[in-house]
Amino acid sequence: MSEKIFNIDDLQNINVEGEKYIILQIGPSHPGSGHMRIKVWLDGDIIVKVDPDIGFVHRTSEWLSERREWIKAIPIVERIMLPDTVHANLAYVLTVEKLLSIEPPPRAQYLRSLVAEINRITSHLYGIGIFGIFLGSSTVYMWAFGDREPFIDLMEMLTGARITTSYIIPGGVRWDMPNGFKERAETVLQYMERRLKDYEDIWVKNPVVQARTINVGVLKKEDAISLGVVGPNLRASGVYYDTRKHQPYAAYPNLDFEIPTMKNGDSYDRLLIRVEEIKQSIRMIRQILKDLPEGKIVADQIYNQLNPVMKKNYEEKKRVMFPAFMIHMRPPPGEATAKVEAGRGEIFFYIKSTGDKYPYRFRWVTPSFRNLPFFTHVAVGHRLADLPTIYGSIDYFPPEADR
Amino acid sequence: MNEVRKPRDPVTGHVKALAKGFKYLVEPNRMTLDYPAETMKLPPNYRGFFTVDDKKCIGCSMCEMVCPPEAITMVPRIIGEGGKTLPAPEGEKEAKGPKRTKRPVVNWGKCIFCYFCVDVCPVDAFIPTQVHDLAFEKDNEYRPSYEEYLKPPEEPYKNAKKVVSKADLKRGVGYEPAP
Amino acid sequence: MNIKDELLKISSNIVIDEKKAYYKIVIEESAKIFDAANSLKNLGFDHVVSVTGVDYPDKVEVIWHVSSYSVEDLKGINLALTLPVKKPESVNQNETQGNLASKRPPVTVPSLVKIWPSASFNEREAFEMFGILFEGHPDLRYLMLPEDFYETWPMRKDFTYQRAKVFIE
Amino acid sequence: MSFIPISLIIWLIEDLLYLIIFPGLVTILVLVIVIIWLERKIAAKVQMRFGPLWVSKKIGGALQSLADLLRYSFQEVIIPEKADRLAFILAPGLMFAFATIALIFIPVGPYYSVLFPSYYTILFSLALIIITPIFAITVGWASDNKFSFIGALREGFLLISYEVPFLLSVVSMIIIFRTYDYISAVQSQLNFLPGIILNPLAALVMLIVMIRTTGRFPFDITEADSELVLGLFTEYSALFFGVGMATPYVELYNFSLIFSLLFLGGWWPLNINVMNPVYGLFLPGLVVVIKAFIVMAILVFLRAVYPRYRLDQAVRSGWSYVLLLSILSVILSVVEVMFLR
Repeated sequence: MSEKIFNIDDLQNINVEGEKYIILQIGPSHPGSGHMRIKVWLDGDIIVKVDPDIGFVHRTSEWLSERREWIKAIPIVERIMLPDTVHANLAYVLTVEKLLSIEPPPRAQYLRSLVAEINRITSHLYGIGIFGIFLGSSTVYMWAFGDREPFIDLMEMLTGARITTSYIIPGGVRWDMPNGFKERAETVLQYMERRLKDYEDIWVKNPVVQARTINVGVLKKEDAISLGVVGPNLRASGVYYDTRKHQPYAAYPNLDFEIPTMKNGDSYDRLLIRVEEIKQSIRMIRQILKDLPEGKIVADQIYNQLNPVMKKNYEEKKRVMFPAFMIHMRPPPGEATAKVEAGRGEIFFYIKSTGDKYPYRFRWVTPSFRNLPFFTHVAVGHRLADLPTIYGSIDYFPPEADR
Repeated sequence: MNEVRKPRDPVTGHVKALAKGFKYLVEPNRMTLDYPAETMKLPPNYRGFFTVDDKKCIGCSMCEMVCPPEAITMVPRIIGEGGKTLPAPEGEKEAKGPKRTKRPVVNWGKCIFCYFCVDVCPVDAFIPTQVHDLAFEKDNEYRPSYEEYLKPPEEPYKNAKKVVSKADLKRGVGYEPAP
Repeated sequence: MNIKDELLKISSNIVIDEKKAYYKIVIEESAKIFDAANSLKNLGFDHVVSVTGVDYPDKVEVIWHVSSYSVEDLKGINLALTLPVKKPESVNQNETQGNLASKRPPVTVPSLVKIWPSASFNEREAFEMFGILFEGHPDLRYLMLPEDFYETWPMRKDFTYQRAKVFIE
Repeated sequence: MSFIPISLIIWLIEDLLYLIIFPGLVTILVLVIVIIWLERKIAAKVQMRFGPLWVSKKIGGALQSLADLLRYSFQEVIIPEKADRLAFILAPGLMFAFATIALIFIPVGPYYSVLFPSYYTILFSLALIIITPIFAITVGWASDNKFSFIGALREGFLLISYEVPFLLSVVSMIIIFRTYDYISAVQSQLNFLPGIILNPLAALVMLIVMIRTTGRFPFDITEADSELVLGLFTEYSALFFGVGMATPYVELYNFSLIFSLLFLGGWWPLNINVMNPVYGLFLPGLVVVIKAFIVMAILVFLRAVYPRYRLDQAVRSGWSYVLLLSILSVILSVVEVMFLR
């Protein structure tokens, strides 16, 4: 019902405020915008032009990583993608492994996919929670953040830390799966499936939510492709693309899962698709737990460099310690790119190494940065109250977009 | 699979939403923890505060090199009898004696608990603990001296009930006393 | 459709490494970048993933990483469309130190926003970090950096900085 | 002094006591504090968490809203430089005042009559209740902030679109009871059916309008915090903010009293006609306030279930569905009166 009233091109010259337009600065510290300023030109209640002004949480991750050893980029990269750390860690390590041409053993591949899928569920629940409070429903916010806890407990049990796990290292993973993990994971998955039914009534089928999200922020298929949006927002507009299927990595080639896609690409589809993806992730975690191969959890090039104390530790406590190679890692000169499908979309890495102790060029693009065109192109013509809906439906996370 | 969207029917939607809200109003379930009285029992490999074993450490400063936020600094020490080290007198820092060595000290204000140092130590000299909720009042407390750093950190709420979260199927997250 | 000879039609200088899924095509002069981009778009590369620069002592390499959402067998490829550009020598040599733009002048490159709309935000970031002026970009403003970093091109290798004393030292 | 009759003085003191103690200020403050605490406790319970707890742990944090009130009264008063000073200071006070004045004409028992017995109490109370939103708009206008200005516009839109249905639903009840006075309305309910059965449509419209005017979810549009920081009260601090935030709850108390008088049969089980303060006012008053409290609890429970509507959706449904429902309720009551009598 809120079709496009204005054409973006002839509005470029609006920047003066008068009786006709109000310039509203939904500022860096505003309950509805996170750490970014959204300059909105309002004609009454209708949005005429939106100019997102990002960069308030720009933490120069690229600049820092170009002046540090290779292993030290893992904590930097994780703290940028905070609710979805494992995918950032995985993307960086895949690129470094391409430079070093190391292949992790199958058990490590499966453990990587396991942690990635658990993190996808926590990232989607984080997105649903934020979407809920932007629409005003504090119950969905509290439920979503509460339901993240059992999955974060699983991560804690497996990796020792709640969110910034630094679990994946070039060549494999750092800890093996403790015993008792499989049963615990099974109860958590069944708990989540039961909870998804409760979300149906309070969130997905709630008439007020449907009224607020159906036909709001419609992004047609061709626009989604030409604007280059990513992740669930892309699939909600009907584009059949998922990096796990089309550029497979870790254990995804031998996991069977579907990619849910929707037709009309409005906020309600973006809401539905996240619930579907949680179900797919639960299905994948079950497959991983069922056929987890035996064997080493770190590549041989690294295992042979462990000294006797470290080898004893590896045999007894299944804990991978770092040989000196980890600090003085000097990948041969070359360039590598890698893509990983994070919860919010795909992360892209491009690293150029000149055989030095530090990477020569460290470039990476996060999903939220590529979802920015939603503000400039999709939000125009809607009402002011639709801006938080669109912001919540694309699961935008300012620190991740600013890098 | 293309999800076909079910038509909107507001009436049953309202009734179901209110019923679900009422169901959770009446059912006795709780997700949050009464923190100081109950604390979670953490898994064995939880990455909390850690100290160094004075005798085992060989002063190779690998941990100082690998620490991403550069939180570890090496302190000059002298090896006393029985392997324990004594503070090195300031004056003769340059003198190269067989007894001179270095020990790591962690600045808790910078540490991010990634355990790179614990994993890189060739002699596995770090002793991890599961204490994670320490609070420091004064400014110099989170930059301990070597002697303070050696004392293992102790739990702030020792007499709290230890609980483990159980993903109870019927009643939500819930907690039960730790085994 | 064999990707190798498709790219060869566009430009001879190509680097392809199947095992590492690394594809690179180099365009020598900036005049030819526009129709190279057009033919890539007709080939099926329909959106830009990232635009960045790589700073060398004598030249700046501008890289557009393009990929495809619609064409089936291009979905697995991230093609690096690179354009090396010579750095104009700085106007006043005698300037001693500091990040003055006159000492490190920006390079100018044609903008590809008209072909790939998804490149608009990426190009703004490459502009403020590397000093690459994209001609024809409708809205080339600073995106993330605050005022005191204007025209200092912080991601270039010759960016001088003092190491700030960390507060919890 | 001596020639003024003693009964006049007693009568004056008696009325002052009603105003201040029972249906007046003290009950309002107690109920507002309890209902704010109850709202946060219900929302917490549905969201599987504790809710306010630490202020007075043994009684479940019941004194939390009192602690908030104290906190507000000690905060520093910040008045923006370009704000319209007089309106900025007076508006919240007037808003709270007019919300409480409306209670004069809402009787909680047959004996209740403040200042002068009148037979038009329904009309007086409605007139006073409708004035409160006007001061809400001045609050938004006076604080010279774009967000509160938009909040004031929204309050204006919603105020107009939900006034007509509100009055029509009360008119349809007046038609059935054929009186302008709550006491006789309740009398006729006592010896016949309670209002909600007589005209359920009017009850539904009244509920919807109650949710709208007091800004409960899903109509929390003027203080929509994810769009306009705090809506009307963005620039306010200290006691002004406390009073401003408490006014919707006082309005909620008024509306629930009117709802229980007109639709739930007032002091329905106790069929008294005794004219003395204890039986004629205190006992029936207790029944009415308990019914009003239940209605408030139901409205407050909606916060845990619903997000909020958009402004244009609320205004559009105001002028279409709710208006249609209220017209139908008037027709229903006319048909009832014609055939049943």
